[in-house]
Amino acid sequence: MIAIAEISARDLLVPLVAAPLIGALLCVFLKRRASDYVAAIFATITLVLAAGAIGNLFSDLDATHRVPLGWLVNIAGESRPAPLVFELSIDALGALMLFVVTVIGFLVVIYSSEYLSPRNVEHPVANGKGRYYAWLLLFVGAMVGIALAGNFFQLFIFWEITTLCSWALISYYQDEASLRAGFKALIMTAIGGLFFVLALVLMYLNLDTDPFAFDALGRLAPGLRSLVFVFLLVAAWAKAAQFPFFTWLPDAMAAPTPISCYLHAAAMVKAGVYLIARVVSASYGLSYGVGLLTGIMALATIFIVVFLFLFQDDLKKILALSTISHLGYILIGCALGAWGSATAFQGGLLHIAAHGCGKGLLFLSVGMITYFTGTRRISELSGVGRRLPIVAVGFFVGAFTVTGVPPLAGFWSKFLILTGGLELGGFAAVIAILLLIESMIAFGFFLWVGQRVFFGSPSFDAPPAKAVAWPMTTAVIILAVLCLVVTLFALPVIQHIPLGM
Amino acid sequence: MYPSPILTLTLGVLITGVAAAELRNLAASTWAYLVHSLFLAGTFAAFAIVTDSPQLYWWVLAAVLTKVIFIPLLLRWYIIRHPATELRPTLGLRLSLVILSLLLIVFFKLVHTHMNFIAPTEAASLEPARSNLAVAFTVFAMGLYVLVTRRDAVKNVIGLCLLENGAHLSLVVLAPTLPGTLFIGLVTNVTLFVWVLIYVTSGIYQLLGSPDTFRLSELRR
Amino acid sequence: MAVIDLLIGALILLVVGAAVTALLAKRRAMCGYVAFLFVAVASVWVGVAAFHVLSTGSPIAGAPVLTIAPLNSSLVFTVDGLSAVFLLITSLIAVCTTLFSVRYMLVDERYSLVRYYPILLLFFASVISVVSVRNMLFFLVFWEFMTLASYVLVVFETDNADARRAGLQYFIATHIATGGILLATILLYTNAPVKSFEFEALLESTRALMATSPALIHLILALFVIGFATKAGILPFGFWLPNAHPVAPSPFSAVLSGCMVKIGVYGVLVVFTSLTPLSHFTTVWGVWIAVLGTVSIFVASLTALQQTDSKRLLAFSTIGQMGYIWLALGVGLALLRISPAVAVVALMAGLFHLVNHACFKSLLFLNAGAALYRTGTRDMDKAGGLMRIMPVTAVTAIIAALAISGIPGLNGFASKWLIFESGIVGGFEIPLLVFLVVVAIFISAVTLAYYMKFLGMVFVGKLHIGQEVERREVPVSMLVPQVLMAIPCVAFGVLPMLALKYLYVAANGILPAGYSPAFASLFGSSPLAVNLSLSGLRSGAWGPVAILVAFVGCLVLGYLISRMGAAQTREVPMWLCGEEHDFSEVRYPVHSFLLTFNRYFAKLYPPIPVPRLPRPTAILKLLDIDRWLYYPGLRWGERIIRVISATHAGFPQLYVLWMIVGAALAVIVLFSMGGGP
Amino acid sequence: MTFAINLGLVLLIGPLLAGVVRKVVRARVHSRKGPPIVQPFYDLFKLLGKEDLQSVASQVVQYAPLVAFASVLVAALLTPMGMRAPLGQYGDMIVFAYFITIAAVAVVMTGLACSSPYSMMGAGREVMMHLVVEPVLIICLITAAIKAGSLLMWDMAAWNYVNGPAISMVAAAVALFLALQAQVGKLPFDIPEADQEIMGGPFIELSGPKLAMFQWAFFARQVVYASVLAVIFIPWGLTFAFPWNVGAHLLKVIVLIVLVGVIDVVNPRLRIDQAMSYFFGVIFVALVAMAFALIGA
Repeated sequence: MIAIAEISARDLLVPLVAAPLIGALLCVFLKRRASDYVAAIFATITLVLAAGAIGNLFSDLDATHRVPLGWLVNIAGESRPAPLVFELSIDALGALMLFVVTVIGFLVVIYSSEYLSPRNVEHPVANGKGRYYAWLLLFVGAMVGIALAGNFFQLFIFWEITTLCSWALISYYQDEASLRAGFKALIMTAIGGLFFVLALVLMYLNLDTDPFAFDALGRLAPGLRSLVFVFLLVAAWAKAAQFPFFTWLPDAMAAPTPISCYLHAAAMVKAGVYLIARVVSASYGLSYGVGLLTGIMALATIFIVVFLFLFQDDLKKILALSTISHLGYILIGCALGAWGSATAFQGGLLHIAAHGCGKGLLFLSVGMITYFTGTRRISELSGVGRRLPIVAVGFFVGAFTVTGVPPLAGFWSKFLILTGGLELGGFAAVIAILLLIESMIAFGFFLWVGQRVFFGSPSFDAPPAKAVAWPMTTAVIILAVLCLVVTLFALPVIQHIPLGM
Repeated sequence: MYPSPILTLTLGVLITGVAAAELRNLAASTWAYLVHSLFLAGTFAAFAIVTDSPQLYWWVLAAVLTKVIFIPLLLRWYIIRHPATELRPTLGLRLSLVILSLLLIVFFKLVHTHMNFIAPTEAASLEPARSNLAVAFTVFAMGLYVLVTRRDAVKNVIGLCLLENGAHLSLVVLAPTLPGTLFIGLVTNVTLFVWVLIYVTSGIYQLLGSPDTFRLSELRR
Repeated sequence: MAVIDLLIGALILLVVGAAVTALLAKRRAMCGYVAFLFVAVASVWVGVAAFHVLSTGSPIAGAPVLTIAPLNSSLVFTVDGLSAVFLLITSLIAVCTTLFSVRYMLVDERYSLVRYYPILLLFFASVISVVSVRNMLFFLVFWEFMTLASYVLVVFETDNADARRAGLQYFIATHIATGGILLATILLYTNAPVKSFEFEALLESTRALMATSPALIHLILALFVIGFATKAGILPFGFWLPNAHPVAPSPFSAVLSGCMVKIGVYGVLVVFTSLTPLSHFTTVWGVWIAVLGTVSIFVASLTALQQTDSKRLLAFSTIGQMGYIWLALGVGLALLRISPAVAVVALMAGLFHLVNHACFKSLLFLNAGAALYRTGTRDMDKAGGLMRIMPVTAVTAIIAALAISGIPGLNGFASKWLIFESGIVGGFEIPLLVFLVVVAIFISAVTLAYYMKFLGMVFVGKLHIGQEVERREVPVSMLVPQVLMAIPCVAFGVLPMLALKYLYVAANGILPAGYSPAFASLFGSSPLAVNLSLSGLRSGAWGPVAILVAFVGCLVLGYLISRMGAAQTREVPMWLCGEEHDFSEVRYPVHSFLLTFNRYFAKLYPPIPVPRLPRPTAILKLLDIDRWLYYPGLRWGERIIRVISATHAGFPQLYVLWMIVGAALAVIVLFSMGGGP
Repeated sequence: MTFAINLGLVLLIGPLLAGVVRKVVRARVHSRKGPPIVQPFYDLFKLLGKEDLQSVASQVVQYAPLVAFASVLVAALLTPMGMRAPLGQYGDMIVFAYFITIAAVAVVMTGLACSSPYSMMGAGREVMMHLVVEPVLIICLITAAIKAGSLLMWDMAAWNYVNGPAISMVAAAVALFLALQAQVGKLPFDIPEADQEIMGGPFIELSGPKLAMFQWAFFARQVVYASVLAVIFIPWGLTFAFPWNVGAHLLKVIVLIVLVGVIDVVNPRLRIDQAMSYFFGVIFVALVAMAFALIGA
């Protein structure tokens, strides 16, 4: 028998990817309650394995654990060695991503067990849960695959699986709006994926050894390096819903809210920024220009979103827009990282976790509102806090987290980005100050929305059967606590993520 | 062109093929196909004797089993449950016969002349393989012709079988060393394929009230 | 056990208390008492620690509690003289207001107490933490957490639209201000020779920047001053204050006015003494601070004169009194380089007024709260003459009101007197200060005027309340805090040297060593009288004991004279020129009181227009990329696809035909490429 | 002894001066004989023996007259009257200004406590007058303090005596004299009491000893205000030996109060807004004086 202590992080990686996929397969064949339990069990297994892997990593955070799996067919002939394309690896950056996708994935699965029920006022769901969980767990598996991908090629494969899953999940309700939205998301992210392919091809053609390794960009000629980076950036923009590809994300709010939470707060969109973070982390010699492009586009996105806030009456769409802008924050962290500021880069990475928790919390809270009231229009809601105090706490904690009120997690990430920007000076300082301004505006807006929705006299009667909502309540509470403490254990990990210079 | 047992057999293959294609009574057509298959098996056997390759006997056995016995049986299974007359094809009988004959002659001539272009191997350019290969292609073309012009699903199946037969005949010429087991696999595959098609056709009939393949697009609605 | 552990223990106690009260929130009374218990113990511990520092004069520091390596920052709790002053007032206010809350918060059962006591306790914890860190990062964290907690309490009555609006305004305004402070801090940090957020490191950064880019230093100091002014309610940045203070539950209004706004003052003191070396920047910004303070004094007090809502009046008064404190600090900072003696006295005067204001303003809010508790209204027109039924409340209110208006013998006079003295003497060096002091003295009379109005309308006079109001004093648990807070008002008034002795330690602690003159050379050696010597000569005197003795003597003389004729007393009805009216018909309305005077200053504090956000739909259309790029593109794609799909009719023959055509084409192509025979 | 002199001056000379003004100034202007000079004392003693009518049972009304009386006396003790004030080393000019304010506070509180619309109106007027008049006193005193470099009133007086008249001091003296009329509650500024319209304003409900104490306090206050003007801004005669300096001071006070009396007699009452506009002007004059002092003139 193997003692627990002897299990290294490497041993856990394959089961970690496999567990959600097996769960997904099982769920296809299951009906309501059974699928609840199976999904919950496999989500838990994933979470435990992830915790084990991350915990193991803590002994040496600078290390990278690799599990090579297979080689690509060598189409280029005998003149050069075949590149390794299937390998699972875990390092600090992967662990950060793994943490976000597994923890929030787990909570979303738990939350969904009650959300998708006939009691849901907005969308009563009687069957089809097996399909739901199957796709969701497949998604979790794909995200785990992204987090554990050892090179660009494998990252791309899991990346496209997430695209597929997002299509299925967004269209889950199969009404006009959700089908359209799912298709839109599929098309736009797939087009982004094409640029990823282009980047991969360019890398393969121009590098003799390890063309898909994360540090491949650094080995390219400078001009080509910028080109490949821009291709990857376009892919990331599409995935992370950045300008000019952001339009699919607000539409994708037709999805069930836990899905919105997972896809549009924690997982799928984060894949895009994770890619850029990977590139910035592993590559050296990124030019000033590509950083400028990343930064300016992210800034443009952020301010477009601020503008769009003014026209929104739909709670979920507000969260979607906010998500877009926060991914912009992370990209700006990466851009400043590309310019050489380790502080801002760490801030951007921390924001992955902080925003994951905060926005996830917001989505889950809003989901509970729609679950009980059947509406998510701000103008139709008031006094929700009186009826659903936990939801109110969740919403406000989430809002304060993403808008950066200390001591919640968002403050630290924004603080680090700001510090990094001001350290660099020049245009970076301008970006940082603009971010601060945006942060203030968003804060004011969220506070206004929160007051409008949660304060005042209740717009609906007391929710029936509060007791059944415990899975949702639990998820909200756990995330709210995470919002407070995530910095404490994310920051030590993030410190060990290198910045390619 | 000189008479030889093989060529005679292949001529039989052609003529019975035309009959199978053009007969409007499906039962008759099936019988014609049976005979056609017999000729085909005979051709295989003849080649086996000529080239002295024992594995071709397995081919003969497989061809007889599937093409002569199973496929006609399957067709018959269908025909006794459904109308025995073919749906009116796109072309009239006479016109169709003329066109088909012209097609066969032109195609045979074309392939026979330009054999180097199609099968640039030493063996294929020599008689009787040369004529035989031309016949195989002609049968193939005949199958295609049937597929394109016939509306009736059963006739389409027969057309498909003709097409397959052409292909199999060409195999004898081009790859006589192909292991017998592999050929058995091929023809069994075709049998299964026909079985599926018959099954589907039956389903189509139940759904639409006719085996008209032109109406298959209605299934999309 | 080290003294600092008391402070840390108190913080832990408050956090634990927050958890415990959160669990007990359903049982309203018990929750209150438990909260009080926690706060009382924590306050005593904090008070002991603070008093220890003030009496020994040496700061105490603990071990690092938390370290954030990427930012070179560790959380160390440190109490120096300045912190100790703030800790003491915080403890006093915490104890009094929590006790007051117990009964006060029982009334309205619509609101769950889970949003009150736990947050209140966390608020106190954050205030204590803010003033006892010497690291700007943690200062900011605790600072904003304090804002967060106070926001929750300001909007406690969520059904009240005014409260919602005020809370929104408050949090947004202060959050933006904090953003400015954050920016300034990071600007200093990025230029620091040693990258750290410790005050010492930032001080070095300022020193370095002063030589290289004075403009940047001015920017940083402006951000700091504006940020802290916003919190301190200094106009024009503290516009949120008169809206937010009245709508909070009264005990928390007391905390806001008594405690939280003071932390803004702490911030400014920290910036100019711990983060900035003594330089001409201190002088320039000292003058600006004094000007800001005077603007607040002037505008807020004259606006307070126009109020009819008792708590709103008190809120404006808070701004005014904060203005006094800022004036004093400004004078002190402006003169720090020029005339240490005056500067030290001015700083002490500011701190003294701060302490005094904490006492009497909290007390006044508690008084107003007690009146509100009893009568259910804050409108001074609707209730009056409460002294008849609430004697203790009324007497404490009179003490507080007279103290804040600066009636000699009470603490407000002592501190104002010091402010005026130092300002006038400081005016010998910087003449502008004299004009500011003149404004301050003028407004001192205005303060008196509106407190006369407050007292006259609410407490003294003929009883004037609705039928439903219960005619008795508020419960004892609400009286004790009022009496407790009235004690320092009188004690520091009679014996100002008592307070000055400790404030000297505080002021001395934030100045460079050996900078300030000896205590005795500034204030004389008599413990009973303040004999001020500012510019070497004796420049002012205030001997409360002697003068009060004389005053009492004169009172006795007057009493004897008035009894000379042994006049008899007789009850008569009010004389209304011989007509008979019901009292409520002829009661003089609050609005009319001082109307003529108020007309001169009616426009002084215009209502802030709520910004109507324009909705530029044109830009929205431009940003709708879907509309002008993706959907048209998609339509074109669809058109092409439709053409292609026409070739797929759905029956197999056609596909075969296509195959044949394709094969034929392929053959022809291959043939023509020369591969043919 | 200084205690006795100061108290005696304000308690005895105050009513007597009022009698003088009535007899010598007002009656002369009215072309009538007028009451005896000691008539104010008769009035006071008469009031002390009269019934005390109470319409509002309020502690404030009970004690306010005494507080007013005592605070004026303390202010008198803080004022140098030809020599160092008895409490001079315990209180400077700011203490003085605040103590003299307490009397007004007592009036206002009385007015408010009585709750009669007349008394409250009177109280409001009192506050408003106080708001515009008191700054003049303060600014003038600050002017003197700036010149003298000290806030102790005797030091100011001494400085002015030694260093002679300065422009700023003269201007301040003028401003203060303009304010004196209102400070002592004489026409055209007796707006808070305004017997003819609001029947004594804050005092409408008072009778007997309470009214007496207020009246006595105001008689005394006249002397205090006049003394400040006389001793600080008109410093001649300060160094005379003991009886003479007091005599000179008394002379100056009498002249000032008679002047005030003359103005009182020949003017009609102003409206409160007119009075305030007027005093904003006076405040401006005082500020100019202070500005002069700051530039050393």
